[in-house]
Amino acid sequence: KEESSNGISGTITLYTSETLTDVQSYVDQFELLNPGTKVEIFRLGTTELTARLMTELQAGETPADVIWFADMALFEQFAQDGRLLKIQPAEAANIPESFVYFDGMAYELRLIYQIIAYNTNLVTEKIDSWFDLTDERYKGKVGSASPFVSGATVTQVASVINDDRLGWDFYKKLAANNPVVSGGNGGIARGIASGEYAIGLTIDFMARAQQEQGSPVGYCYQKEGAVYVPTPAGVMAATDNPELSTAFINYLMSVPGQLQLQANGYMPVNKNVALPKGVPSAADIPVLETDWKNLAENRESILNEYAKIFGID
Amino acid sequence: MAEIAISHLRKIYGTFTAVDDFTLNIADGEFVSILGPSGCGKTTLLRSIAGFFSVSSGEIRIGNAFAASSESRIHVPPEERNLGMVFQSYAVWPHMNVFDNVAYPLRIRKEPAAALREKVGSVLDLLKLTGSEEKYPSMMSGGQQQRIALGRALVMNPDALLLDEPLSNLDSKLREQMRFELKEIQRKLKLTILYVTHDQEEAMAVSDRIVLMNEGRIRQVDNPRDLYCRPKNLFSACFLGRSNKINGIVSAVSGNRVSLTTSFGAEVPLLAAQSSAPEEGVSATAVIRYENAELSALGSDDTVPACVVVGTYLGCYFLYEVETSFGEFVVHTDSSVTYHPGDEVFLRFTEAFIFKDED
Amino acid sequence: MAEIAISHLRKIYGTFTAVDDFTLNIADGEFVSILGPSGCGKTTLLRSIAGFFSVSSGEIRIGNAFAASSESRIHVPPEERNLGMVFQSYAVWPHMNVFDNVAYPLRIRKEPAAALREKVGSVLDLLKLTGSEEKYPSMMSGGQQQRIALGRALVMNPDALLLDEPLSNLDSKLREQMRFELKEIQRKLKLTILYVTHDQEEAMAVSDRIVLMNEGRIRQVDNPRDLYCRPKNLFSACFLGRSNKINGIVSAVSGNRVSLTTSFGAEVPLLAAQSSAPEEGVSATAVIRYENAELSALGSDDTVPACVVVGTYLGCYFLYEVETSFGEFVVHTDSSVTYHPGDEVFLRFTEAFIFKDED
Amino acid sequence: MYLKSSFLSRDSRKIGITVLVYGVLLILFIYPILHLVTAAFTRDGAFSCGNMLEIVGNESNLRALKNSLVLGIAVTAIAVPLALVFSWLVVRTDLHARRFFRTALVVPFFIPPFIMAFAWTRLLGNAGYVNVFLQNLFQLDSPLFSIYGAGGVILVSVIYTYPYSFIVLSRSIENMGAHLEEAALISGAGKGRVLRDIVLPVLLPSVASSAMIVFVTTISMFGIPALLGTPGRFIVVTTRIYGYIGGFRDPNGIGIATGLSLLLLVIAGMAQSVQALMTRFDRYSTITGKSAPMEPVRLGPFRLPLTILVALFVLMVVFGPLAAILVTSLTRALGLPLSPENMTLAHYRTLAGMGLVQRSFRNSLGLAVIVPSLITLAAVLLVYLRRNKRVYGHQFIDHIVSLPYAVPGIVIGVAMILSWIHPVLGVSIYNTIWILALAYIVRFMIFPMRTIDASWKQIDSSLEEAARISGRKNFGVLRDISMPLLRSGISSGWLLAFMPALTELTLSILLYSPGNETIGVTAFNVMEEGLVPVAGAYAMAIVMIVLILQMLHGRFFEMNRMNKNRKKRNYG
Ligand SMILES: Nc1ncnc2c1ncn2[C@@H]1O[C@H](COP(=O)(O)OP(=O)(O)OP(=O)(O)O)[C@@H](O)[C@H]1O
Ligand SMILES: Nc1ncnc2c1ncn2[C@@H]1O[C@H](COP(=O)(O)OP(=O)(O)OP(=O)(O)O)[C@@H](O)[C@H]1O
Ligand SMILES: [Mg+2]
Ligand SMILES: [Mg+2]
Repeated sequence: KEESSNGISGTITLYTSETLTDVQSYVDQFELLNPGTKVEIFRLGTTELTARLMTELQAGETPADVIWFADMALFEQFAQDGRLLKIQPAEAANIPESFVYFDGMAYELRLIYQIIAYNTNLVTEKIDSWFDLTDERYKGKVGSASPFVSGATVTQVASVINDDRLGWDFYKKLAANNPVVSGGNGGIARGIASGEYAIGLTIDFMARAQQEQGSPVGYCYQKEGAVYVPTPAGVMAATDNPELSTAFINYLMSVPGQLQLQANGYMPVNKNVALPKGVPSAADIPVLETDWKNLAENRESILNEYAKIFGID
Repeated sequence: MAEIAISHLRKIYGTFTAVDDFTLNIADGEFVSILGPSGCGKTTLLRSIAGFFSVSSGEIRIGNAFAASSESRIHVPPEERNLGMVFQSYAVWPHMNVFDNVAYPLRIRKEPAAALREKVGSVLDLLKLTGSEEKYPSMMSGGQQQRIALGRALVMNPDALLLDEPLSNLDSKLREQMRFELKEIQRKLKLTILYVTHDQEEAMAVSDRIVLMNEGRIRQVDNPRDLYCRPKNLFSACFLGRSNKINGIVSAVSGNRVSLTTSFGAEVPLLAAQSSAPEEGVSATAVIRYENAELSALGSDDTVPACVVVGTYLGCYFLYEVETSFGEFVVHTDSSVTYHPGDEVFLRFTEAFIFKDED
Repeated sequence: MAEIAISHLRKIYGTFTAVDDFTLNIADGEFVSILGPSGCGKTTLLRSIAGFFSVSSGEIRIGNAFAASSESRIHVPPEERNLGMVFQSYAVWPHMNVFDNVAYPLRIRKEPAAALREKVGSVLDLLKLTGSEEKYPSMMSGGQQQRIALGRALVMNPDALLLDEPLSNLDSKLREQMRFELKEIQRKLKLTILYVTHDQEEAMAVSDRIVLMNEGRIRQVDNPRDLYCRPKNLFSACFLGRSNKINGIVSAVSGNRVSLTTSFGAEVPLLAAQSSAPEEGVSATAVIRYENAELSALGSDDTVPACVVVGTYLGCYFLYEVETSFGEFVVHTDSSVTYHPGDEVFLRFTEAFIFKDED
Repeated sequence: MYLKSSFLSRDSRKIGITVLVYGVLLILFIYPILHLVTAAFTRDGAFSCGNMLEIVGNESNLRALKNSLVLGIAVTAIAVPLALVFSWLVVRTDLHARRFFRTALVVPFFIPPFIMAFAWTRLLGNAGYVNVFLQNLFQLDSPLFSIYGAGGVILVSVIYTYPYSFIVLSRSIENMGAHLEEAALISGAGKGRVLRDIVLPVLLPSVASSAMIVFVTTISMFGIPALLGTPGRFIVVTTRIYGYIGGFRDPNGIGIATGLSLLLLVIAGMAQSVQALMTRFDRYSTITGKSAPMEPVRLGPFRLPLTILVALFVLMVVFGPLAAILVTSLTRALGLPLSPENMTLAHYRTLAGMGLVQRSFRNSLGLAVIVPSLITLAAVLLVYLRRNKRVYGHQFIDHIVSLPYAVPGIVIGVAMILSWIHPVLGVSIYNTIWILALAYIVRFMIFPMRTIDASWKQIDSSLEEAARISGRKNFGVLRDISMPLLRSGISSGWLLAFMPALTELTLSILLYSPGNETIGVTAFNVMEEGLVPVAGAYAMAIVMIVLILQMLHGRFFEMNRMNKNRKKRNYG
C-alpha cells in the first residue's frame, strides 16, 4: 500500500460545519500532496453536527478524527474532558500565539467575524455601527441568526453584553426595531442578498461570497468592534490515526492550505500568507471582547434573557 | 302531481344502447309499471328520468317543464326535479341509522322536528321497522334494508315516484301489504308512479298501465287486462303469464277455429283469440297459456290425446306436464281433480294467440 | 353429497337473537327451502352454516364431521367446508370481469384451462350471460349481477349449495328457467340444497321439504303439499298462500261442518280442514284461502250473502273484494265469470283452517 | 378429527404470529423510542424526573406546547376539508380539466419542504414578489403583509400538508359508487350537502386517517415554524426542541429535548386513539357486492365558477412557488432585478457538474423505491393480521408504528444513532446507507398503515367471504380479493412514503455518512453554501424527475383508469 513521502497514510473522517465546496477544495489538495491518504468529509450545520457528535460520544464511539466548527464552548468542554488530542504541528510556529487554544488541543485556522451586511439596493447610507441596526428606517427589515441555531450568534451575545457601549440595552433597542431573528448566518446572508432583509448580522465571508456571486451586498466591520468568531479545529483523542489527523491540520495551517483558504475568501492566520484583496488585516479590525467564562457559566440564563427580549422563548 | 313525458329517449353506454327510441307519456297521478326481461333497460330508463346522467338523445318533460333535452342541451339536476326514487341496490347510507336514513329528505326540506319525527315514525310503522330506528344498515337484513330505501322515498312527497324493484326482497305477505299501501298513498296524494317490477301479478294488480320493454325498446303499452288478453306480438304473448309454444302451418281456419299442423304432422285444433287473425297456409306460432288448456278424462272432436308425465302441486292449483303428439305441454288446473303420471287424458285448448312468423 | 345436521343452533347479535334453538336435518341430496318473513333469520342461518361467524350455541354437522360446535369450541373455517353459496347481496367482485368472477372457484381448484373455459362457458350460457364475459359488474344490471353470483355457485360442485334469494331480481321467465336448471343440476349431482326464497310458488315447485321460520324459530317443516294443506298453526296457515281471517266463537260443530259466530253476531258456515279440530264454545280464528271460497249468483244453506266491492284482474284469474256481514272478504275465481261492483252475490266456503286462539 | 386439529393449530399459530410481529416491532420501533424515554428520565447518569419537571416548570415550553396544538388543529381543520372538496371535484364531478388538476394539486408535495419554505419567503416575504408587486402598485413604502408569525406558519403548513390528505382522499373517493350520492341528490340535497352529509361521513375512515397524518406531520414539523414562526415570535415545541439540542450546551439539553418529544408522542397517541374511536364501527362499506355505476356528478351552473376557483388555487399555490424557484434558479445571483441579462443557465451546469449531486440522486432514488415498497407490503400484512385478530393485542400495533413519525426528525435521528451505532446481532449498519433505509422504514411506516387500514374499512366483508366459501385460504383471499380492492390505499400509502423517502432532510442529515449523501442532505448543504440559485436549480431538477415518474406512474394508472372507464369498471 502506497505511502506518502512523510510516511502518513490511511483514512480519517472530518466533522465540520465549513461550507462543503470549500472543505472539498482543501481535502482535494491535501490528498494530492499526500498520496495514499483519504479524508472523508462529514459536513453539517453546527446544531446537527454537535447533536450527532454528542450522541455518538454518549454512545461511546465516534467516527470523527478531526473536528472543525465554530463552537468554542464545546471545544473548551472537550479540552477539559480530555477528548481532544494535544498536537504540535510544525506550522504552528507561523501562527500567532492567540490562535493556539488550550495549549495545543485546538487551533484557529482562519479568522471570521460576525459583521453587519446590507443590501446595497435598499441601503444607501453609510453603515459602520451596531446602532445602524436599530435605525427606524430598517424597522422590520433587520435580520439576525438565532443563537439557538448559530454558535456565532451565541458568541455575539457573550460579546455584546460584555461591552458597556452596547450591553443588553442594545438588544432591547434592536428588539424594538422588530428584527427577524431566525435560522443561521447563511440564511441571513441569503436574505440580505435577496432583499428579504435590508440589513443584518452575518459572517463576513458569507457576505463576501454573495458579493462575488454578484448579489447587491455590502458589509462593514462595526466601529464598536465586530464579533470575532473562533472556529477551532482539533484532533479527537480517540482517533486511530493521530499522524494523519495532525498532518491534515498542519496542512491547513501551512502556506498551501492557507492560500487555498485565502482563495476561498477567508482571512488566513499564517503570517506568510497575504490577505484576500479588499480585506483589512486582523490588526485593523476592531473586535469586541468575548466573556467566555461568563458564557460557560451562565449560558442558559444568558440565552433565555436574549430569547425573552426578542420574544422567541 | 306531475305528468312525465318521455320522447325518443336514447341512452348509449359506450357502444351499447341500453334504452332506444323510448316514447311514453305518463299522466298526472297515473301508476305505470314497467315489465321486461333482466337487462332490458328499466333501471337505465329510471336513472335517465331521475337525471343522473345526460341522455344520449331525446327529451324528458316533468310537469310542464323540460327536465332534459339533448338538442336544446337542457339538463335539470336531480335535486331540482322533486322526484322520489327507490334504487334497485337500495343505496341506503351505511353511516346513518334507520331513522336518519328515512328522515334525510325531510331534513333537507327543513321539516320542523316534531312533524319530522311524526312523519318518519308513521312511515317506519308502515314498513314494520318501528323499534329498529337506532340500528345501522349493516345490522339489518336484506329485506329490512330494502324497506329503509322504500321509506326514504315515501316520506318525502315528491311529484313522482320512481320505484326500481322496491319489493323484490320482501316476503309475499309484506309485499302485498306494501303494494296496497303504495296504491293508497298514490290515490291519496295523486302521485305519479313509475314502477319497475318482475312480479307480473304485482304489476297487474297495481298498474293503470303496463309498459312491456325488451332490449331497450317498448314492445307494448296497455292496461293490464288488454296486455294480458290481447298481446300485440309474440314477445308480449310469451313474456306475460306462462305458456306453451307450438310452431306449425295454419292448415284450416273457420271463424276463430284454427288448426295448426306441426312439423311432426300433428293436427292441433285451436281457438284463436280475437286479437290475432291468421290466414291459411302461413307458418305461425301459437302461444297457449297454461290456464287456456283443460285436461279431461274423455275426449271429443276438439281435443287431442295426451299422457300425464308429472304433476306439480303449487298450492292453489296443479301444474301438469303432459306428453302429446306435438311434444311436451304444460297445463294448469285447479286442485280439485288430480291425475297421476301415466294417466291417459285429453287436452282441450280454450284460447290461443297465433302469430304469423316473420322470417 | 353431504347431509347437513343442525341442532339447537342459536345466533345472538349483541342482545338480539336472530336464530334460536334451530334444529334441522337435511338429507343428502335433499332440496330444502326456507320461507319466512323478512328479518326472521334466514340469512343468518345460512351464514352460520357457511361458517362466517362462530355460532352462539348449538352445533352444525356437514357430512359426518363437525363443522361448528359451541361447547367443544370447534369452528371449521368456511374454506374447508366445501359449500357453495349465493349471497343475498350478490358479493360479486367488482375488480373481476364476469368470466373471472365465475371462473374463480375453478381457478382455486386448479382446473385445467380448457375444462375451465368449457365449464364457465356452459354456465354463462345457462345464465344467458354469454357475450358479457369481458364486462365488469358495474356495467351490468342488477339481475345480471345476481346471475353472476349464481353462476359462481353453480360452476363449482360443492357438497351443498346455500342459496339466499338467488333469483329475486330476475324476470319470471328467467326465474322459471333457472329454478328448472337448478333442479336438474341438483338431480344430476345429488346436491344438497338449502334454498331461501320469498316466492312461495317457487318453493312449492322445487322443494322436497319447506322450512317455515318466524322470528328465528322453526314454525313448521313439511313437504310442500302438507305444509299448504295442513298448516300446523295459525302462522303457517296465514303466511302461506293468501287468505282471509275470521275471528269468532265456535257455535256449532258437526263432522267437519263448523259454524263460527263473529263478534258482529254473524253466522259463518265453514268446512274445517281435517288438520284442525275445534271444539264448541272456544274462541277461534278461521283462515280461509282466497281460492277456498266461491262466488255464485244463487245462494243455498251453506252460503252467505255478499256484495261485490271491486274486482281485480290478475291474468289467469280474478280477485274479488266483497262486503259481508262479517267484514271485507277476498275471493279468487278463474276469469271465466265476471261480476261487477255492486253485484249481489253469494259466498261459499269450501275449506277453512280453524285454530283455537291461545290467550 | 381434522377439524379439531385445525382449530388447535389456529390458536398456536396465533401465538407464533404474535411473537414474530411484536419481536420485529420491538426491535425496529420500540427499542429506539426506549432510548428517548431513558434519555428523558435520566440526569447525570441516574433516573430522575428532573427534565420533565423542568419542562412543565418553564412556561415557555407550555406556551410552545399550546402553540403546537393550536397549529396542529388549525392546519388539520383547514387542510383536510380543502383536500376533501378538491378530491371530490376532480374525481366525482364533471369539473373541467379534472385530470390535469388532479396531478397539479399534488405538485406541492413534490417540492422538498425547506425549499418550499424558501420559495414562500420569496413570494410573500417582505421582499417577496407579491409584496413588492403590491407595494409598487399602491406606492407603499413598507410591505403590505408579512408571512412571519402564526398566520404565515399556518398558511404555508396548510399548503404543505393538504396534499397528504388529497392523495389519500382522491383515491378513496374513486371507490365510492355513485348511488349513495345520487340517493341524496334525488332527496333534494344540493351538491354541498351531498359532500357534507354523504361523502364526508362515508369516507370517514380515509378522512380521519389523513387528518391524523396531517395533524402529526404538523406538530412534528420543524422547518416551517423555524423559518416563518420564530421571526414572528411564534414558537412551537419543535423549535424549543431544536433550541435545547442546538443552543444550550448544558448537559440536560438532550434530556429536555427528548422529554418534549415524548409530549409530542403522547399527543400523537391521543390523535391516533381519537381516529380509531371515530371509525370503530363497520359503517363505511363503499365497495360492496353490488356494483353501482359511477356517473360523474354534474355541477351544472357551478361547473365554470368552480373550475376557475380551482384553477386560481393551482395557479397561486402550485405554480407560484414553482415559478419563484424557477426564477431564482435562473438569475445569476440573488437580489438582482429580473432582467434578461441577469438570466443564466449556469447554475444548472454547476449542478450537473457536481459528482455529489448525481451520487445523492442515486442513493435517494434507491431508498425511495425500496422503502415504500417494503413498508407498504408490511402494512398490508400487519393490517390483515390486525383485522382478522390473528395477533394478540392487535390494537397496539397502530400506536406503535405511528410513534417514530410524531417526533422531530433530529430527535428520532438521535434515537437511531443510540440504537444502531453498535453492531446489533453482529451486523453493523451504522455509517452505511442501510441505517437510512431503516430510519425511513421506521419513520414512514405510519403512511401505508393508515391508508391501507382506512381503505380496508370500506370493503364489504361479503366480498372476502365469497372468496373463502369458494375455497380460498387466508393469504389467497388477501392476494386475489383484498389487495386488488385495496388498490387506493396501497397506492396512496406508497406515494406518501415515496416523496419524503426521496427528499427527507432532518433525519438523514444526522444519519448519512460520506458516500451515502441523500438528495435532502446535498440540497441543504448547497443552500448553506449560499448558492441559492443552484439550490433552486436542484429543486427544479427534483420536481422534474418526480413529475416524470408521476407521469409514468400516472400513465400506467391512467391506462388502468382508461380501460377501467372504457369498460366503465369501478367500485361501489
Ligand atoms: N355502465 C354501463 N356500461 C355498459 N353497459 C351498461 C352499463 N350499465 C348498464 N349497462 C347495460 O345496459 C343494459 C340495461 O341495464 P339496466 O340496469 O337498465 O337493466 P334492467 O332492465 O334494470 O335489468 P334488471 O332487471 O336486471 O335490473 C344491461 O344490459 C346492462 O348490461
Ligand atoms: N350484525 C347484526 N347486528 C344486529 N342485528 C342483526 C345483524 N345482522 C342481522 N341482524 C338482525 O337479525 C335478524 C335476521 O337477519 P337476517 O339477515 O338473517 O334476516 P333474513 O331472514 O335474511 O331477512 P331477509 O329476508 O330480509 O333477508 C334481522 O332482524 C336483523 O335485524
Ligand atoms: Mg334494474
Ligand atoms: Mg336475508
